[in-house]
Amino acid sequence: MTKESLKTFKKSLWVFHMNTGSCNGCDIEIVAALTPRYDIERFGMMLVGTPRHADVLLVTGPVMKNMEDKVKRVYEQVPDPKAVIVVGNCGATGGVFHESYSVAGPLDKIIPVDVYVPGCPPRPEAIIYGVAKVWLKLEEMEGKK
Amino acid sequence: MKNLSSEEIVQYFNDKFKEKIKDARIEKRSAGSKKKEFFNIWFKIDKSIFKEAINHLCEIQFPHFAVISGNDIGENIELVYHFSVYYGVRLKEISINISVEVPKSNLKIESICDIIPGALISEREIQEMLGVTVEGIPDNRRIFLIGNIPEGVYPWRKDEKGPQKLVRDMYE
Amino acid sequence: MSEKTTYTLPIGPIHPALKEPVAFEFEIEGEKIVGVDLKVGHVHRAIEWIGTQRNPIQIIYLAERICGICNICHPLAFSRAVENIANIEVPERAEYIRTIMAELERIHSHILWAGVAAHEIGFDTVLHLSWAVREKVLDLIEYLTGNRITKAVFTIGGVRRDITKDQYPTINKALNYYKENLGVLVNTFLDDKTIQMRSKNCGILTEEDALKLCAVGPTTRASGIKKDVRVDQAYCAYGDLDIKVMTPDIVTGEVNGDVYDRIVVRLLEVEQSVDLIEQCLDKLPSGDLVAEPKIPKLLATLKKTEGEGIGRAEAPRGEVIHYVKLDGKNEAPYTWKVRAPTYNNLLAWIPMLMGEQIADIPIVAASTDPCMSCTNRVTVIRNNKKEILDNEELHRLSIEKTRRFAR
Amino acid sequence: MIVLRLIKQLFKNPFTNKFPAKYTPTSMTEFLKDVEKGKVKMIPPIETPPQFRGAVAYDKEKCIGCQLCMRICPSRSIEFIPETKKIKIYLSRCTFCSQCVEICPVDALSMSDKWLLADTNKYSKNLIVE
Repeated sequence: MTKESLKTFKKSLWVFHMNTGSCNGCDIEIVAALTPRYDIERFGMMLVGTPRHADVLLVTGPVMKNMEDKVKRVYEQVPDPKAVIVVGNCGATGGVFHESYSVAGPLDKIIPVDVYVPGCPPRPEAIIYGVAKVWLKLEEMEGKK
Repeated sequence: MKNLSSEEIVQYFNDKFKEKIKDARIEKRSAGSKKKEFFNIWFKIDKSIFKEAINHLCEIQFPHFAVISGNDIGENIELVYHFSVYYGVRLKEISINISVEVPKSNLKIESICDIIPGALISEREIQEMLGVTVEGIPDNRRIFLIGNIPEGVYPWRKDEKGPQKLVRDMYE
Repeated sequence: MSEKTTYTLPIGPIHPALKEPVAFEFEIEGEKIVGVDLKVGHVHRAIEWIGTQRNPIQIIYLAERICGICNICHPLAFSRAVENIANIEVPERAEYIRTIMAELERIHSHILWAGVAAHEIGFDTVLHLSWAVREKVLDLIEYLTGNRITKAVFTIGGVRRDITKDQYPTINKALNYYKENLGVLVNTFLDDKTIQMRSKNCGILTEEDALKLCAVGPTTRASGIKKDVRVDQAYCAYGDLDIKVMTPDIVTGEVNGDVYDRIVVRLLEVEQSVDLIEQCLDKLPSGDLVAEPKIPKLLATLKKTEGEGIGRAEAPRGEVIHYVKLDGKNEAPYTWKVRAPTYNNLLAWIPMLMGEQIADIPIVAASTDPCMSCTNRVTVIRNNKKEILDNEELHRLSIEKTRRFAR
Repeated sequence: MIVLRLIKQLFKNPFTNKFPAKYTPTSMTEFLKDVEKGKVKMIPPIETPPQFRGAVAYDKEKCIGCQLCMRICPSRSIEFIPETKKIKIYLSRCTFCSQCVEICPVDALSMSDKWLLADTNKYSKNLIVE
């Protein structure tokens, strides 16, 4: 193995997608990123069914009050090194739901967030670009080790 | 029974319930370039004949029940039941909206689940959103608000029982 | 085995759709479901309440985000309700453009659903096939409105974007693409042995149940009830168009009300939508786009208006109805009530799921198109020991059943 | 039948748009640095149509501070700065509906086609338009 490749994040990124109350707009764009037109799976990324297999937590939607503890629990279940992406503006800041009585707050008040993908919903390629940014972070963490 | 026009439906109700129908209004709208028309009927009825009126409506045709909406109008709470009849016939559908007022001192309304079982979710919703007690409801658990907001707060109310104090400012 | 014991099996609650996220609690007897209970409301976003804090123009964009997939029908129903109250006449051209947008959305939503349904029975090839076909309509939507998903073309009293003559070639190209390529999809779904085996006689909803439980949309039409707002009521341009209710007997000659029939209805509707868009483009009248182009003036008028009204529209999943009350004092509506289609289809799940096997849960639940499958997490309680069955496991069970059939 | 389709597939261009690179780069950090320097080229994303709704662009000179855009913004993403009588738009709150663009009486706002906005800070400079 060359020194160069040591710097790369060695695993394929596996992603756990969690919906905390979004309108489905972002969710279908995430699925669209997996399907032939954008095909994110060519980078070895895939959606997995449980957080314990995942490297990246992908969250969509504002966090509802009764999803608050579930998000925390899922975040703790993701093994280190991990990263969190928020897709869509309502997860980042509340967006159109900003004065709702059942929203617990933007995601970064609840768990640490690494990358924000603004858009309502973002195009699939914007999500791919967001994943690339997460890649940077994971590589950085790998480099420090 | 043959298909009634919207005037005939209003007449049909007026004949049966007379002054218990407080108000009946036909809203006529049209759309498209051929200006085809459609009708919405709005009834305001007295609480005492509520169940009977629904039964009476079922005699025209088994209606499609849409939803119950609720208004908090000060002393009373107004519940609006949305139905439609004559669906399936090209451009003949008529929407019927029956509103009934319930005083806040005695927030009770009869359940219509025995006539239209599909009304269950909507009745559970008005129970928790407005604090109206639906008598004879087959299932009286909360539905949308479990875990989100405490009991005793009714989001559709405009008075002190509203959810205003639960709002968090997200933009600090 | 004389004594039968039943077990409880909760599914959910992470369900992404609208305000109807749902958790099921099943009572099972071996593999057979004998009892179903529903829990909804985990992702209740209080949209109706937020609406009473904002002005009608802001609500349009809020209504769009009730559901990311049916984001044409909600603003449409809301603006129709407000137009009915304030007596605003929508220009003819705007009515036609609204119709075109609504039908484009139906195409994209039904094809999306077809992919999800195929995924639920473990037929992932078809998922990718149908989503690849779907991209074309998204491109068209983006070309016409500027956004892929949330179109933001509606406003009270009209539409915000025109369809001009020089856009026709692109639209026609996309429609022709669908005429050519839908055949592949339809053949895959209707003739494939595996799909037939999994979907025929599965999740049956009888006509009586559909009527009593007030089901809407393709769910009720597959059971033989002719209920379609586009046909029943002259809204937008539908009064001028040649349209009929799609029921499964057009293709199969009989109505069973099973999952297969629901697939048939949806595919028929996609074909119908392509046809409707062409009719609209032919007849597209000239004229204004909006009744009142100055938004501050419109808001001032609405502030003075008093009254209540309803607006209805046919979403891909069924009828949407919005009730709005304006009090004539505030800019924000006094009351706003939204009824999304899945709201009424929830109860229809119970008779559908009764007597089916656990492996059929995903496809039956998905067959009403509850915006997404709600089978995220399953706990099976066997002999007082909790075994967690997750989404994957349930999905695997479903795939295994397909494989058994395929053999 | 299926063989025919397979043979056809061989000669067709793949349907996938290979953004940002055909294969996983050896190091994503290096790759993005190289792109910035112009050494390698990203495969471009699918083209946006005309009138695409991307990030809002703001012409500060034209703005007269009438605050109409704030009144109709559905997500309160526009902030008014009283000292300068100008506005500040937070893209991480925006819903990209372009209603503010339409209501602006002096055309100070417009929709750009910038949409690759992912960032590590939601209030970073890239995501605030002023």
